[in-house]
Amino acid sequence: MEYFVILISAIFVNNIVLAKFLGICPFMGVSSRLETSVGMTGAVAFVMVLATIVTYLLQYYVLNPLGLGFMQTITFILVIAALVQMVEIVLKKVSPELYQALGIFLPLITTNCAVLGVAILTIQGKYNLPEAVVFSFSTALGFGLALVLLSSIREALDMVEVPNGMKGIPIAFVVAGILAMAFLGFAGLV
Amino acid sequence: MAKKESTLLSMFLALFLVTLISAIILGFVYEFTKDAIAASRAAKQTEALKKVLPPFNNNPVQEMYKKAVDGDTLYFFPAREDSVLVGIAVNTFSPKGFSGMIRIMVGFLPDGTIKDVAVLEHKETPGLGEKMVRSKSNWSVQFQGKNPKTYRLAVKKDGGDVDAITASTISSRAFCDALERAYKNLTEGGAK
Amino acid sequence: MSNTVLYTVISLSALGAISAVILYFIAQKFKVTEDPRIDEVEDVLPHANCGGCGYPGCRQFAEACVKADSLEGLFCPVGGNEVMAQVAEILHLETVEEEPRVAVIRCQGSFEHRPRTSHYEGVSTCAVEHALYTGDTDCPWGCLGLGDCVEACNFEALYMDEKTGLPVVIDENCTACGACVEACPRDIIELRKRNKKDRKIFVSCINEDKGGVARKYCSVACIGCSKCFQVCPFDAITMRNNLAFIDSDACRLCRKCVPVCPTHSILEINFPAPKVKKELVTTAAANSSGKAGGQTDAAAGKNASSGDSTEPQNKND
Amino acid sequence: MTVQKNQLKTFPKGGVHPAENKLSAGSPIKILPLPDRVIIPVVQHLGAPAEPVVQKGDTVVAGQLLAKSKGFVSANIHSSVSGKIFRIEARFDASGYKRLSFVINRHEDEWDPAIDRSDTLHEKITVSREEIIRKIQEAGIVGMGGATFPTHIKLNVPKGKKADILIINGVECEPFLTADHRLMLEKSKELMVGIHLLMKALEVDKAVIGIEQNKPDAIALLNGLAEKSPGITVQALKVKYPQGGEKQLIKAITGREVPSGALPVDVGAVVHNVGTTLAAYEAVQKNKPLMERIVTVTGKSLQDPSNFLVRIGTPVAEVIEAAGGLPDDTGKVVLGGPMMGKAVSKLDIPVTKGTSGILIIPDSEAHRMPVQPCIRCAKCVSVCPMGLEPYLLMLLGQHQLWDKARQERALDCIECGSCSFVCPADRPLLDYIRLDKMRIGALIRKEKKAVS
Amino acid sequence: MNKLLTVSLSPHVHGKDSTSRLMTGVVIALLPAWAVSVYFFGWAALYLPVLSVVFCMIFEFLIQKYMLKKASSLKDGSAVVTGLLLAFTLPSNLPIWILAIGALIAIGVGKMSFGGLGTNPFNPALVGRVFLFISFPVQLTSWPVPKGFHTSLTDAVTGATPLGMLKEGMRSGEQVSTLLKNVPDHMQMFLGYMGGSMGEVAAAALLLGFLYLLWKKIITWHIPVTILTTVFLFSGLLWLINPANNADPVFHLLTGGVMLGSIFMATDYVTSPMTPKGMIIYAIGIGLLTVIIRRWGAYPEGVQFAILIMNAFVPLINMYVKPKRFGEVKKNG
Amino acid sequence: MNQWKNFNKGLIAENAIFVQVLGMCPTLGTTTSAYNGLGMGLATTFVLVMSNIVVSLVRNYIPDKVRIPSFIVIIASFVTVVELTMQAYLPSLFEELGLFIPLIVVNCLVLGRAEAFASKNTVWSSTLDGLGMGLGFTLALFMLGSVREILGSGAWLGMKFIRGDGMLIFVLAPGAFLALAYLIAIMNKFNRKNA
Ligand SMILES: Cc1cc2nc3c(=O)[nH]c(=O)nc-3n(C[C@H](O)[C@H](O)[C@H](O)COP(=O)(O)O)c2cc1C
Ligand SMILES: Cc1cc2nc3c(=O)[nH]c(=O)nc-3n(C[C@H](O)[C@H](O)[C@H](O)COP(=O)(O)O)c2cc1C
Ligand SMILES: Cc1cc2nc3c(=O)[nH]c(=O)nc-3n(C[C@H](O)[C@H](O)[C@H](O)COP(=O)(O)O)c2cc1C
Ligand SMILES: Cc1cc2nc3c(=O)[nH]c(=O)nc-3n(C[C@H](O)[C@H](O)[C@H](O)CO)c2cc1C
Ligand code: SF4
Ligand code: SF4
Ligand code: SF4
Ligand code: SF4
Ligand code: FES
Repeated sequence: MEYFVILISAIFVNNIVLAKFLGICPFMGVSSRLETSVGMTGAVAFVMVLATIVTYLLQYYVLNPLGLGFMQTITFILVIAALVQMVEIVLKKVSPELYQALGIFLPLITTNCAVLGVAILTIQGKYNLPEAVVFSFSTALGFGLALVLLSSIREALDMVEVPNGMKGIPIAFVVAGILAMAFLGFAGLV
Repeated sequence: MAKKESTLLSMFLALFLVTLISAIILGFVYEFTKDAIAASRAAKQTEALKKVLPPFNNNPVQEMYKKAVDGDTLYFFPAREDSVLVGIAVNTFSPKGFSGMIRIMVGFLPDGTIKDVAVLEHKETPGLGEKMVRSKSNWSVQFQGKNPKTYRLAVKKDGGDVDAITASTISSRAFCDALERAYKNLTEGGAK
Repeated sequence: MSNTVLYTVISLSALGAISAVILYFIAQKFKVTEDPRIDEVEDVLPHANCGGCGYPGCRQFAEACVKADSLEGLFCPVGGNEVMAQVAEILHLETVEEEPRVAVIRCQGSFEHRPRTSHYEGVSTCAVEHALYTGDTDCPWGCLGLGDCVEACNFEALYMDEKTGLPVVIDENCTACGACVEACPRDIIELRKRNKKDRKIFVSCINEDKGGVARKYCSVACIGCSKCFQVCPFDAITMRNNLAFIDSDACRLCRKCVPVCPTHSILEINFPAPKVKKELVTTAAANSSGKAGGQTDAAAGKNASSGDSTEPQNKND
Repeated sequence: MTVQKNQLKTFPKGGVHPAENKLSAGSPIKILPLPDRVIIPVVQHLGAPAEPVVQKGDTVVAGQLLAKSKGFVSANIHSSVSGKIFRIEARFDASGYKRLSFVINRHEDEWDPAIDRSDTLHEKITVSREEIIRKIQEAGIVGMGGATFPTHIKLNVPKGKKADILIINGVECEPFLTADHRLMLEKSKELMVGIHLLMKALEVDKAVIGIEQNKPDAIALLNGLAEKSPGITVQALKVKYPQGGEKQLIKAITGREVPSGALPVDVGAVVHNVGTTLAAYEAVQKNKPLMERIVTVTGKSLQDPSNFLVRIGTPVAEVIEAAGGLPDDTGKVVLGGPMMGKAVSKLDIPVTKGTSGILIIPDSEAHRMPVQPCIRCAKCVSVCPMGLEPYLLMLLGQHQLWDKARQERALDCIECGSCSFVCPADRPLLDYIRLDKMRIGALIRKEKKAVS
Repeated sequence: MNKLLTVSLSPHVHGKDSTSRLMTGVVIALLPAWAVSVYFFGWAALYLPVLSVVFCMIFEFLIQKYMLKKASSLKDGSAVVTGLLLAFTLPSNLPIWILAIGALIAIGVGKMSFGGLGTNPFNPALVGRVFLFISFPVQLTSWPVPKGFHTSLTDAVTGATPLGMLKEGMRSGEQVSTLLKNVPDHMQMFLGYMGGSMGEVAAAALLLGFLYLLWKKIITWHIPVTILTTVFLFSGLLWLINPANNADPVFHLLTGGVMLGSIFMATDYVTSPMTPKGMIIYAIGIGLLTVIIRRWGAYPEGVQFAILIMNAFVPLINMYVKPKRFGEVKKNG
Repeated sequence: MNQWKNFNKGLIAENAIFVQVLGMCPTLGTTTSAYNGLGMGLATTFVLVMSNIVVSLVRNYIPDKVRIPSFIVIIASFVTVVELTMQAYLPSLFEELGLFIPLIVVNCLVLGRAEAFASKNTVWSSTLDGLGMGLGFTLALFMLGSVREILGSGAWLGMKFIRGDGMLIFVLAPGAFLALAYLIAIMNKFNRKNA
């Protein structure tokens, strides 16, 4: 498969949040401010690519030879959890501001289904390793795109009077819904 | 809450033990369900075979043979009743679906007439292309009893005889494409 | 036991063990030496992030407390002494007790007492109106009534009284964070000592104009006649720039000054009304004429009372 | 030199064109009958109040110094009438607050003998540069274009900077106002001398009089005179508000852009209003301090819109009386033009050095429309001559995000009001921008204090 | 004088513009296109837009009154514009109940959920239209063929829009150049003689409306002109590279919703950027996306998606594309 | 009383979806019909309860630094159990729920509860908490699934009540977001009134 096709598909057509419903919690959680959403995108991209590489190797060099396909979930998530924890520890040291900003969402990257989802999808999609890297990276970009758009819109909405009942999460979901609708326009591109 | 100190040993032990216990449990659960899973997988295939073929009493899976076409593989399942060939089911595919690959099991009678079709795998849009699945709509019934020799396997828009699923010409086209591929390869020397 | 189970056990527990070891070493290598007490202190703070302490938010205040050698000058007005005691305990420092305070509005110029002389139109903020001119009335000191203070309050301790056009403090909500004091362009709001049962006596006016001038535009202005000053047995009252000021630390709530004020400028709040019967008539009158003005302790229902029956004397110059 | 359409200059970005309504353009300057009592505040300029040098009960003559400038940015105050000082007390003035003022009961009209009251034109400039500035300072001249910034400070170009062009602001872009227009027509010769004086004071050899195209008579007249005066030219300008704004005028005439936070001299230009220029002439050549000025009294419902020569300190009510009296349906009285003028709450306040006009607005037009939601039409953005985003500054003001407003350069706003004027949703944009500016000012003061 | 003087900050005069005047201007600018539509599609094209407007106003009124409990803002006329534009993007043979759902979504989801006029990040009419497009793909893609004024709802013949024919043909592997022989010629398309939604067919009438909007200074040229230019250049480039597989640029300009979208929908104040520079970026985005979706996407037409997608970018554009400040000091370092 | 609260709060007051907005992915991804919602909800509930129990049992023996990995492994084990069992005995449902079954592991709700509650409370409280939260989650999923099925397919629990199709968008991603948005808004209103 061409890398370009993977890229377009993962960012626009099969956007991880808007079409595949993965990673919604951080999508909603950190999208109230643009700044944090950019940081989150970086963190997710980093973890996602790293996790994909490790799980890829694990799948093809440990699980498959041993016939342990059913262990996919548990091994993958263990690897991801450990990875995220490492990132967290390192980040706290290297960039305390970013650590403060991402707050509780760093540990939540562990439970960001997008990371595990991508790891599993990579295997299901039968990508080879370079493709898997491109795929996971562009998925993260897609996540970032959706996140940045949503957060910029939410910041703009902070300035206007959103009806009480709709404030916060509901209106964010409405925006996400309309975004998802608009992104359907990319259908068929690949 | 008394927090456990994070020392190398305690960390190592805790995680090691947790994984060890999990592994043991999982291993056994896997052993226990392995056969059931295999059975249900096999059941799905024979289910599909039974659906698209006239009654048979051999095991078509055992007699299965493959043919590599268009970058993928077709699987042929000859069905016999008392060693008489009563039909051949083809596990066929089309990559032209609205959202990618579609796999269909299609059963042909020995004269090439389609007995029935069953969708094995697809990613089409719920409510649109998904209607090719029998449980969702009766659309695919139209193929029953049609012989591709006379019946043009193409949607009406393209000059064929097939009524497309409304608003899902693409899926319908892919469906026809899959059937056409099965038929062509079957007649081109697949048939015995 | 089948191979699968064996492989499962080996691979998974190996993975677990490896993860544990790697994590351990990373944790060692990148150990962060953040003072854990910051978190602890932050935990006991009220998380109002109101800035009343002088820091942008609770966390910054917590950091400041941890860094400081003594808690002097560090006070969270929202949490009050209770919270500061907790903070002190965490940090093993002495608390510095602060007198509990509460906001009071030093203006009684309700619609009735201050005739309107023009009509302001534009954004409803005191700051803007203040910059433009004296306001709807000719009093350049008094409340503009557009509620910047109410807006500034994070604790719903202020509201605008529709009838008088003046803000009212709800004593029990007030944390004395000082946001309203900061917000008022006319410096009308003061933080005063709370006293027992929130009792207070103060001059509800900040007008420094000469008596004759002040009288022209407001009937309840302090005219600087010094009567209260003379009558005060504890020297709690000072006169400056035609204005009386009662020092809340020196005032012993004797209430001698209240009745002598010819313009009812001195308010007593949360005192029981001793001579209820006798005063019934005047109380009603006083109340409706906004005597209790901006000062009614609405929630408590204990209205400012009315201890004063002297009729305003017309003392024109 | 004739004016050709394609020679019209203007500033490139933004601006509006409100209905001009120059009702009093054809009415020659009349001398207002002397008031019986004048009120002369000690601050009529930008800067520190002047310090009284006379006392209650003193008798003064017109042109006598009442208060001496105190501090660097300040200006002298002179009596505009002869009479007795009745009181020195706080009186309401145009600021909306009470300010220390001299209340003088007029008696006759006796002038300081040093003042040359004749009509003769003194064209010959005999004094030195320093002398010009000194005389202007003594005369208490302040910018009469509205900002009332003491003129002598502007003439004293700071060391290291060099002005190369004097721009005379005859734009009068505000609707209704015609004081400068009439002045240019009736005092053109004096004006030319004044320009030479200012040129000499600034040591520049080039002066440009900027006049908007809707005053063709003034353009023609001054053009004729300018042809005979080396160094002076007249520049016709397209009619566009706020062309008279200093930065806009400099941009229109010279193409130079005064950087944010900088002064006009930083780009070598100094701008003076025609009224200021005339006052400079009178001060230097005739020894006359700034004690009277031309005031336009106008309004659609006013009987007799006119231009008056008014003594400083005359109560506004009397000026209105002379133009036919206050109409019954008056809803608002504005000192200055409708775009930048200040609404006042009472009419017994005095005319001061900066009062260019008195505008009477009928009640039917005096009120604002209900505020509607911003439809983000971007009209405010497109008319802002300073390239700001008024809608955003207002939102930031409403949400009290002063830091952000500062980043968005709220302080650059010249308060021209174009944004509020144009907003289809009737939003009080400028009100909030002023709030932004006030709060940012407070922030800056706080910062400065923290630093020191 | 016994009346109190009013005191307020300057300015003390106000221009003539008001929200409702602007909205009325848009409605007037839409009239020519409406007239052409009635001429080609018959009575349905007359009453469906009216109904759409009525639905929009009713929903806005009800939501405001009973859910938001705010004063009604019907007077500002924005619901009228939304209603009209919604109808204009729909086929004239649409069942009325679908129209009603569209109006509910446009007003309820697209506009009032965010707080009403001026708050919505997405174009309400397009939210309504795309919602319908995805919900009712069958009804939304059967286009009546223009027959003339006598056509009624019942005897309308459906066919494909020129873009639809193109996409369909390309799917079945035909050459674009041969396909183009079957579509109306450019002049016919310019005048509106083709299948399509009610308001989009007549480029000529829409351009007339554009001129009116420009004349009345309701919109500026930036967005429409940039979109049209981008579409023209990009599709022209593709066409030059491979004329056999791409339609000519004029075809792209005249068909589908490009005209309606660029003149009336992309220019919606609320959902477009605030500065000329920003508008141009936004418009280039719309132009590119439109052609990309038309050429490579699943749908024959891409304008509606392109505008919605770019709507989402508007806050970012507003944040980072600032007007040229007067006297900007260049910071070095 | 107190224990009842542990159970009760998860249903409405602290409902994972409507109030805490956790576990959104399966919520949106699997609720194309009421039946799927129910299935997913119950599967999650099972994992939630079991992992809560085990976590609260071992909570005192796990060092801080490996807390999350350990909890995750525990959760993952139960998920794999569900996965295998479902594959074996409910293959059709398994197919419908697809990727989302393994993703129960990362459902923020499950780990969130383990972290926030089970790691600090007794076994019995944790069980009730898990059960309450799980049932609340199931309830929400069921509601969302119902709404989407009714609007999107004109059917409920597979029973069709209109001819033809519903509003297709509700079967697709945008409709899921929109339906959830308004459900949360309504629940907010409801909760506020009750509070
Ligand atoms: C969200 C969405 C999903 C779609 N899924 C399918 C699909 O699964 N199969 C299909 O053939 N077309 C699908 N379409 C395509 C449209 O229905 C489109 O009308 C189709 O390309 C051609 O329509 P026709 O069949 O009426 O010619 C989908 C459209 C949308 C909006
Ligand atoms: C928006 C705006 C409009 C102005 N319009 C005029 C005007 O029409 N005529 C004028 O002389 N000054 C006008 N000014 C004042 C000038 O900026 C400047 O202060 C004046 O020309 C300087 O001359 P002065 O110091 O002699 O007053 C305006 C200022 C602003 C901010
Ligand atoms: C603090 C201060 C210092 C100034 N110094 C000078 C100066 O040195 N030279 C000068 O030409 N103008 C000076 N100005 C005047 C301004 O440039 C400007 O002419 C005045 O504010 C009126 O302009 P406006 O009417 O356009 O607002 C100064 C103004 C201020 C506020
Ligand atoms: C030039 C112009 C274009 C408009 N275009 C649209 C439009 O495309 N869709 C719409 O719903 N409303 C449109 N409106 C109306 C209004 O701006 C819109 O309803 C707001 O988005 C509602 O907040 C338009 C208004 C104007 C002035
Ligand atoms: S007390 Fe001050 S801030 Fe409050 S309403 Fe009065 S003037 Fe405004
Ligand atoms: S008695 Fe009243 S008026 Fe007199 S000084 Fe005291 S407070 Fe002011
Ligand atoms: S923001 Fe300031 S400078 Fe810009 S138009 Fe408004 S008032 Fe004028
Ligand atoms: S002119 Fe008014 S409505 Fe238009 S963008 Fe500016 S503030 Fe908003
Ligand atoms: S369930 Fe929380 S991120 Fe997916």
